[in-house]
Amino acid sequence: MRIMQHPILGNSEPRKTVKFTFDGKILTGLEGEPIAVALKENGVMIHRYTSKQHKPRGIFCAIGRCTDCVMVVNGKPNTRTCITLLKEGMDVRTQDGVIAKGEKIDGKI
Amino acid sequence: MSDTKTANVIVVGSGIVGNSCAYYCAKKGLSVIVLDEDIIGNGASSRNGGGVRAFFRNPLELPLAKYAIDNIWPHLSEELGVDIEFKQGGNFRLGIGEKEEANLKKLAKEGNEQGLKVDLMNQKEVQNFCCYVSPEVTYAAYCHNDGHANPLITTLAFYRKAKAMGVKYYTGEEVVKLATIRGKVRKVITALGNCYEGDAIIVAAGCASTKIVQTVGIDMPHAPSIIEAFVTEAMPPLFDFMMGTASSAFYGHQTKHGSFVFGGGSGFESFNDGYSDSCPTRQITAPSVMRGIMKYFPCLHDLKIIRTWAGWINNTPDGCAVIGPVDDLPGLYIAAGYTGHGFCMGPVTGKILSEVISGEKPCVSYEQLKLSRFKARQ
Amino acid sequence: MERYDLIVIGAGPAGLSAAIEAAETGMKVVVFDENKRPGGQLFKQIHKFFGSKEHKAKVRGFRIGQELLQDAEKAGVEVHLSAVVIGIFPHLGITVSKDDHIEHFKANSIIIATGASENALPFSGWTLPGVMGAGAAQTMMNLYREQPGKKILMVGSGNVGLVVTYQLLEAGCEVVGLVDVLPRIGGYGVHAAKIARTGVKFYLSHTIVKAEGDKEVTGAIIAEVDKNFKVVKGTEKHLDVDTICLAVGLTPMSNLARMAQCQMVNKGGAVPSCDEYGATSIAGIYVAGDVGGIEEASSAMIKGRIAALGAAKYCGYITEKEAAEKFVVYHTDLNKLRQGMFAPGNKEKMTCTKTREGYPLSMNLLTKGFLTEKELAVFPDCLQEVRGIHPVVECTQNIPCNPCQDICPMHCICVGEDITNLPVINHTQKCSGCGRCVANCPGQAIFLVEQGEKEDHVTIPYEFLPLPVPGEKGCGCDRSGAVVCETVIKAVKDLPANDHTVLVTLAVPPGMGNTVRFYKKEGGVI
Amino acid sequence: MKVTYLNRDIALGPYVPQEDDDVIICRCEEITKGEIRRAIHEGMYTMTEIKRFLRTGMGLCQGQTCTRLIKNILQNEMKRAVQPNEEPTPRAPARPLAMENYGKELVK
Repeated sequence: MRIMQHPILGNSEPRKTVKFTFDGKILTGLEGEPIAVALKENGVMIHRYTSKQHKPRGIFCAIGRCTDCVMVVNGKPNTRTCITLLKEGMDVRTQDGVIAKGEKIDGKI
Repeated sequence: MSDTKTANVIVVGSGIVGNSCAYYCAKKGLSVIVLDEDIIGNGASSRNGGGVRAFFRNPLELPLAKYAIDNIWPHLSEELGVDIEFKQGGNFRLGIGEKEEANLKKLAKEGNEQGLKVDLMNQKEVQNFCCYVSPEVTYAAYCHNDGHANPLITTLAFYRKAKAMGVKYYTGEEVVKLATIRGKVRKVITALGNCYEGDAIIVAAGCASTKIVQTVGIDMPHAPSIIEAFVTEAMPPLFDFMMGTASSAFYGHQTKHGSFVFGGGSGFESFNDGYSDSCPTRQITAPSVMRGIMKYFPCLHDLKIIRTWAGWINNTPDGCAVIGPVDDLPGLYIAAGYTGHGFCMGPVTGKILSEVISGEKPCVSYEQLKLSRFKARQ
Repeated sequence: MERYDLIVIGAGPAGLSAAIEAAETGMKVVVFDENKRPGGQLFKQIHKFFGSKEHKAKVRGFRIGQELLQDAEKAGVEVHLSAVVIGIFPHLGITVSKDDHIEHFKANSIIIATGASENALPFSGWTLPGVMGAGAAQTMMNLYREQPGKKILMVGSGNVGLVVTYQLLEAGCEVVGLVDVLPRIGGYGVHAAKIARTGVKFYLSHTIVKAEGDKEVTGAIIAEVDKNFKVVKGTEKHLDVDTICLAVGLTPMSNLARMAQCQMVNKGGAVPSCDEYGATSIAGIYVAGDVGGIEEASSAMIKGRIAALGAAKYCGYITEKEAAEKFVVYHTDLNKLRQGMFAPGNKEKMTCTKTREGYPLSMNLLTKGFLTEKELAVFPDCLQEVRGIHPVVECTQNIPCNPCQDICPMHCICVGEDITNLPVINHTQKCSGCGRCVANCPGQAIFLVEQGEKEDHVTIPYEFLPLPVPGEKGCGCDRSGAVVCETVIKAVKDLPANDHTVLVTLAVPPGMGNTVRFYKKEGGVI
Repeated sequence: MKVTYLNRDIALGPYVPQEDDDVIICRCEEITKGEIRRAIHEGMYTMTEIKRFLRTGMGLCQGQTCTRLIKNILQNEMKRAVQPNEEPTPRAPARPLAMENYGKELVK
């Protein structure tokens, strides 16, 4: 949930909302916030499933170090969503192993 | 100084060569001690690109490489009890332009004459074979025999198995001197003042070998150079082959893990501060190799690089390894000077030396690689 | 290749301070930082810092960050953001990745100020979404204004765990509890007291056993541990949480120093061995801030300035003598922060039982986060009967901090030369009731009390929303967060000078003035 | 870098399973505590050997999360203090970097 009023930081200033897709669904977020924050606001906790054990992962360090929150963004896998900023029309997909969830390996990159 | 430790065989160096010597000797029932100045396999064995190749091999080394690929590598995972990720996916050498085409044709002809199976492909055939190759590539040679494996795991798997069979390992134990007893090399003395004694001393210490054998008056010519490698993030499996170019701009393969390992140089490899126990990467090398890769495989451009590293290559005058006993000095065996081929040749070296030390006929002839081959020009 | 006199890696408190100091000597300085904004971790520190004036005490961390940036700009420092130093190479070569390319640089000197990263704590289920670093939670709520969760368990009671817990409460989250494997709260007592009085429960000598859930965290299981930190079977309990925050220490991020082949030593992780100026074993390479050993941001700023003196000296921009003179000044400031029971490397932290003045340390404060009135009564200026309005300073551990002394216009509070002394009330001076001490104590440990016949008045620092309004009726809470009486809001003062620490004056029944320390709305919620 | 002398004829005793062996230690490569302990018992006595044998710390985060944890496991298992210079050597790039960017050198 967004913190609209904060006792120290004051009130949230209005910011531009943008649309992006998450696994094909259209969601909205604030322009320039990390993708991970926009997803969290939309209730998305699972960013990817691991290769070996197929376990869910999400935000862990939030500063681009642990690489746990990686997703397929605009077709590029392993994109750190906690430090990649949201732009209008971004295509964000849950990563499954090293590719997007549901994607087939058809010999094309 | 502690008591002298004795064994049938003392191996200096715990890289893939040293560990394979230890393993095969132990398999013959010999007692073995392995000494390393560093931790296990921290030299070229853990820094190479994992190529297992007979194609484009110097005829001196070819019999050993072929024997290894036919008889050792395919069974190594089973033998060592660890998946060493050997994949016989072939060797794909790419060329651009007429000059390189001619070069590849010559190599293919030689390869086929040597009993390898090498196909030549024109631009269209290359595209049909692998859609990831740049259309700029006009010609390619594909050798079916070659493959690749995981050098890190293979080296440690030999160590693990040898250790389990009773081989004694001492690391952080830098050998500074060999010594003879009654005309036979028997003693190994370390920087810490420890002494080891054996019937056979195998020096398999990579670039450090020359200095070690000098202590018993053996001159082994070598010219260490630094080459770099790097690894990418993992991808779904795209291809099984070892890739390289006619111009030797880079080499590499996709690992079982999905990451790509590439190696190459910037052209300044032979110009360095001289062999030492460190080999930092240079600012200019990795980017130059990457540009080479993207020229041949443009689709890999957005693969993320995870790590780069460098390693020493122990070059000899003819670019081939020095393997076998030293003619005029009984007790001393050399397995060094691999000129970048030690990974592929390591396992077979161990087998050969274990047989020679046991007085058996070696599985493949190696005499052409003995140190005595180096003679001054007429 | 472009060459600089000094390349600073990291635009946090240490790096920026180093760059400013160096630029003032005339060096050509550039700072590279991988983040999109400068300041390092300062911009998520929304609490007021401890220390003294020279350490920017009582200023909120993010404001210190803003000040540093302005100073850097004034000093002519070049700051490159989103610029990742991907490697340090032999002979002081640095390669930076920026935008879509890399660029190579040469330096005459380098200061590595890359800070620290959060430690991990492996347990069953710790890879589930919903388990995150305390710093991650802080980043989300204080930088991006997104609640990291609704119901949160904090693991670790060091200053990070305590401060982030408080900030989670400020952000409107519920903190279900705070777990620590040690038998004592690791951070400052005043930080613990701030959250204890809101009702947060401490589970000392406890560990987290499991994060429950298949797809995300749906609960946590904690259990008691014995002296060897092994779980005592049968003590497991379930906590209803959706988020688990890990605050189990920091490790210096010394990767670049190791890449540069600096000699390393163990100091809460591998750190470069260095001299008093931060000079490493590689000539020309210096370290500053947490990368050389974990301390507070206030210390990092001074360490940055000292490393800059080293680099300026090395490059011939100042003389040995000039460096030594300034060094003495900075080192004195630094030493002031390194005193007291929480001083870095103080082995007695877990065993000491008395303050330097000889008062017994409160065991309740160390295990539950609050002092009992009995324990507090031992301290001379806390619970005695005083006529008229007066400050009650519940600061019972020797920590390096003295804004209370500087802020009081009536000179009622005295800390003295050594800033780790406990504050003492000067009874010859009369309190004016202005409340500046209450609002400016970084530990929120000062209260104004006025005892009366009909009612007592207590003025507390308050940083939660919505603010109460005069006349509002609510609950008076004691130091443990328990509701002890009804209360009416007498006054609410939100002064710009107090930077969002609001003074709330409560009317409580007579005799409760020394008991009530927090206000909750009807129903006992913040 | 000189390394400490180590006689590898070490009696660690047999590998005895522990309750928390299935807890993930290296999050990137999904290596468990049990796998690490087993590798130590098989002779991987240094952090670098463990790394090369199991891939711990070789994933996307480059060992930034698990290095300290593995150090602790190794110390506990071997009852010896692991020296700072035993930690695997950090390598460029300090953060993952796409080849097209790494290969594009800006020359001024």
